[in-house]
Amino acid sequence: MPIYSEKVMDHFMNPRNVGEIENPDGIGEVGNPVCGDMMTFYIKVKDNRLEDVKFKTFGCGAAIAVSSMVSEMAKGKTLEEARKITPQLVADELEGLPKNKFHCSNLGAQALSKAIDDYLSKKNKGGKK
Amino acid sequence: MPIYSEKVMDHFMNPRNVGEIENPDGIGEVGNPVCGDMMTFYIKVKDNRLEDVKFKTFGCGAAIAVSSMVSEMAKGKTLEEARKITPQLVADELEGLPKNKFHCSNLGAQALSKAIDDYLSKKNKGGKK
Amino acid sequence: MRQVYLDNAATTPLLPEVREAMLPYLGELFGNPSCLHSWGDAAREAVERAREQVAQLIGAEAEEIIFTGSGTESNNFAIKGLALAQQAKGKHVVVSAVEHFSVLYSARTLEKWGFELTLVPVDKYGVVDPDEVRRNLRKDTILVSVMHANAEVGTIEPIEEIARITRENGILFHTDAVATAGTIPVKVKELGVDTLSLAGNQFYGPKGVGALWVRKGVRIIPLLDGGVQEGGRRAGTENVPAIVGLGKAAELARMDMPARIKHLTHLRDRLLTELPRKIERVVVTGHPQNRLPGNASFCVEFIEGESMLMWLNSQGVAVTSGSACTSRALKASHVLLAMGLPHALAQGSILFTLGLDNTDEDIDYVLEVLPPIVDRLRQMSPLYAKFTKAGKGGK
Amino acid sequence: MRQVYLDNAATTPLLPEVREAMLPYLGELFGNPSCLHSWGDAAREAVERAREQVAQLIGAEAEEIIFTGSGTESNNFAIKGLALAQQAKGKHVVVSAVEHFSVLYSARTLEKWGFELTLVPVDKYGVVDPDEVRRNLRKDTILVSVMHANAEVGTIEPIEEIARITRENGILFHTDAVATAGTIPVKVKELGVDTLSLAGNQFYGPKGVGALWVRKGVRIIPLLDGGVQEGGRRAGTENVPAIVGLGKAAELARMDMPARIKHLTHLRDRLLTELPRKIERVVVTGHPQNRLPGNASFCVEFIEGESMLMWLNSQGVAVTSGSACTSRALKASHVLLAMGLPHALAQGSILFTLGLDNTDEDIDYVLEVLPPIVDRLRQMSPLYAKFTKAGKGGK
Ligand SMILES: Cc1ncc(COP(=O)(O)O)c(C=O)c1O
Ligand SMILES: Cc1ncc(COP(=O)(O)O)c(C=O)c1O
Repeated sequence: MPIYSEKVMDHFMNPRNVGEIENPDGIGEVGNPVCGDMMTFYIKVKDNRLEDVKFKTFGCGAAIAVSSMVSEMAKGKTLEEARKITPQLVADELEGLPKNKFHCSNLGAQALSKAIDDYLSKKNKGGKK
Repeated sequence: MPIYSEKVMDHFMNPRNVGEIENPDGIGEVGNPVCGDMMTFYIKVKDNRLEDVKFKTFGCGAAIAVSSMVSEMAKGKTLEEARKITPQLVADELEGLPKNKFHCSNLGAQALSKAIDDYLSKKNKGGKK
Repeated sequence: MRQVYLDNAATTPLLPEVREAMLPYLGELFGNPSCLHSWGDAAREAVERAREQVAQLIGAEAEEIIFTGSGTESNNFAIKGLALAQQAKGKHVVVSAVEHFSVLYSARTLEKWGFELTLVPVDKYGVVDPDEVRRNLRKDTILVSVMHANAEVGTIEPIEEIARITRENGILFHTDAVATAGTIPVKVKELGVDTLSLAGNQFYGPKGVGALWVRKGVRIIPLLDGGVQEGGRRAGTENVPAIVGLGKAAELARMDMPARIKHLTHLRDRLLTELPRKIERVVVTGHPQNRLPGNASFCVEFIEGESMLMWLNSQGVAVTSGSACTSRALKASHVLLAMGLPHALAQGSILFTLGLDNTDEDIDYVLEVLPPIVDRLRQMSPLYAKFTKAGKGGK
Repeated sequence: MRQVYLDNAATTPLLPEVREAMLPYLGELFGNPSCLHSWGDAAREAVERAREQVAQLIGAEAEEIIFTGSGTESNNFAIKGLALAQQAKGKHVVVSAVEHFSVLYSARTLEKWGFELTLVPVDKYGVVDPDEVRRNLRKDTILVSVMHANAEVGTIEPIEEIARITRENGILFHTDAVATAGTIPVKVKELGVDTLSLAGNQFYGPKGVGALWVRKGVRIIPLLDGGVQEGGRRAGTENVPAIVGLGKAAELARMDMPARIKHLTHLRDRLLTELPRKIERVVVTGHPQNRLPGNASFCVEFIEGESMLMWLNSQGVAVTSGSACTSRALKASHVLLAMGLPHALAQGSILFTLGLDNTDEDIDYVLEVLPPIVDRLRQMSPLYAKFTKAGKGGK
């Protein structure tokens, strides 16, 4: 009985969208080494849609799988749709997470949200795009 | 690893000198049902020697074996010699007793001693023999 | 010589199926369930399966089962852990006078920690009167513990009725079901208790493992501090093979229980009725009907239990006298004394506890070998001498 | 795929000889050692033989050995039992900051019971400075506990020196030797301690059994109340098969120890020297020389331990990260933090603990599969990205 579902293991071992985006439209960083997990999300926005999403993650298997899953779920969505990716939805898509790892799905959704915030604040300031 | 030595088991299963003596010269009773063991020793004295020793015992394996051993050790001894049968000597003759059964060897020596006391006090009173 | 094991209350042999279930975990599948690699995964899976099996036996949820190292540990855990968790509410604890030492002395330890203890008496059959429990409850009573059945005299206690009273009063109720779980039906919801102990070696499972069922939501302070095993409530590397064995034993017990009860009850009833016919002045101890299916307990007048036990052993028959096996105290059983038996009679206790392997021939054999042993011992008993002198039967 | 078990600190497999020794006690010889009949006699004999074997392993008297259900239980028993027995004398307890949770949280429980606790720090290798212990002693200090070796970083502590200080001050000293007994020489007289814990599953014996050695004359309050098993100091039916297995494992460990140490040290030293050559920015944790023969522990910069563990597992290699196996807390190991490692580095902990079955080929395999895993994880690590951007090696 592995602690992780097959889906989690798949996303952990073959994470989608790993990397950075050059000149991203938004960056979201959450976590710190004290709590054990750190995620950085990079987004590219076009016509209010997440054209590209990438991430870098320092953390446990769940943290990596969550990052991958969030990136996959977010890609192609409008910003409003992307905001609706809740930790529970992420965990469900991953076919469950161990109780003590649930906070990772929080982090994933937060990081994405922060990247969107970052994009919006830059847009408001700079009027770019 | 039985709790009792072979010697104890032998005296327990084939106790020597079980019974009562009719018109004994002395009787010694010790113990009570609360403490778990009761012994009654009967002695017949001739020329200051224990001509016969018999006992009845209610109690555990050790109590019965001790009674048997004491009776055997006492028989034929002078009263003074019989007084020297200490609990330790009885235990040694039995090739040891479990720690929590050592008190039985006390009881055996006491019962014999009491029977001798009884004989002596009767003698002093009645001047008989 | 015939070998007849009639001491199943002390411990039972492993069923072959139980041993088979355990063996892989003494071999290849040796992992530690807390570990995150494949060895750990296999061990964790085994432990969680066992938890399901134990839960099913007593009609509980798997997550309510905490594995421990013995029935004794389960009882210590329950009594101390519940009392410590509740001490802000009150410091009065009520237990029956016939509890197993692991409950009784845990409660005595609570006294040393500043709790107050009330022992509830029993009647001559060893039954706790629920009204007695009620009368002993106080404003500051936080815990009641009454065993489901007493292993020494077989008496089954009115747990449901007592639970109704504790529930009405908002007081936690622990029951020691070590003698009943896996032997007779034990359903936590029907019993209405809050915590319940059981042990593997009482129903053909392994030694070194027990469980405490804790109703969801009931707070308990751990007895063993350390790692987060068992949901943080019982630290220490899990004894995986034993837990697997307990699970298997629970599954088998659940399936075979009616047949087992029938078999044991038949043999027990033969002993209960035939032994007193063969030997004069023998009394049955415990409740005449409402008793464990495998328990036939007696007191034989004028002689002492251990000497009977030793003689029977020399004839290949294994029995216990009083609580000899756990106390080795030289005193008469606290259970028999609580039932009002005089000391001398209580000393003559002898306990036959039947197992699945026993046959009618075993009973025949006991009925054949015991009477001459009793005779022999009575011949050397000063109490018997007094009795016969006083005019046999004249009593 | 190659299967390489490198998590022997979590638990070891049973040696075949140990399993063989246990099997009869899972079969015919199922008796309860407290019983006075032949079944009990056989079980008692087995337990007492095991007691001798364990005593010999640590140079003690058999009667000083108390069998328990785990290393955790032994530590809880020692810390709580010694403190409670001494509380009239004082209520101050001193333990090292790197103790196993079973010691640490037992000491925390003592705080709840009104005791005061001082944690003694360690240096960067995890070594307790005896002078630090001395400085922390008070008039009312009644107990000091420092582990013999830390299983997580392998560091062996200067127990003899600390014992000299506690003895001078008339203070009891417990050592947790769960990681050392059966692995390196442990002689209670040389160590000079008052109590010492050990556990079977650390040296190819069974789970579900441990022991506490208590120097003759030292008073300790039982953790488990009940029957008079283990001289009245640890109640509950003895786990006979496991105790027999522990005894056998102790005997084998005593005889084979030099050869085992040689084998393990060789493999360990290969890992300690070759891994840092294969992977940049890896640090060895624990003492460079004075460490357990089978312990090779590291922190790998920029990545997290569990993800390495999971990847290694997919390649058939079982390891542990930090104290993952007993804590599953998501925080960095308290041991590494106490040694002064920054959180991020401590998160990258990876622990190889070698066993008798491991070979040079196992080490070759690990050295082959781990570097690409580290690479892969670093490629997705934001910390590694920052490091490389800041100018690799420029640090
Ligand atoms: C009713 C009851 N409770 C608890 C126990 C304790 O079990 P153990 O000695 O296996 O820990 C027993 C043992 O026979 C028992 O009969
Ligand atoms: C040093 C030390 N003490 C105590 C323990 C506790 O052992 P267990 O979990 O088997 O009870 C361990 C476990 O690995 C340990 O390494």
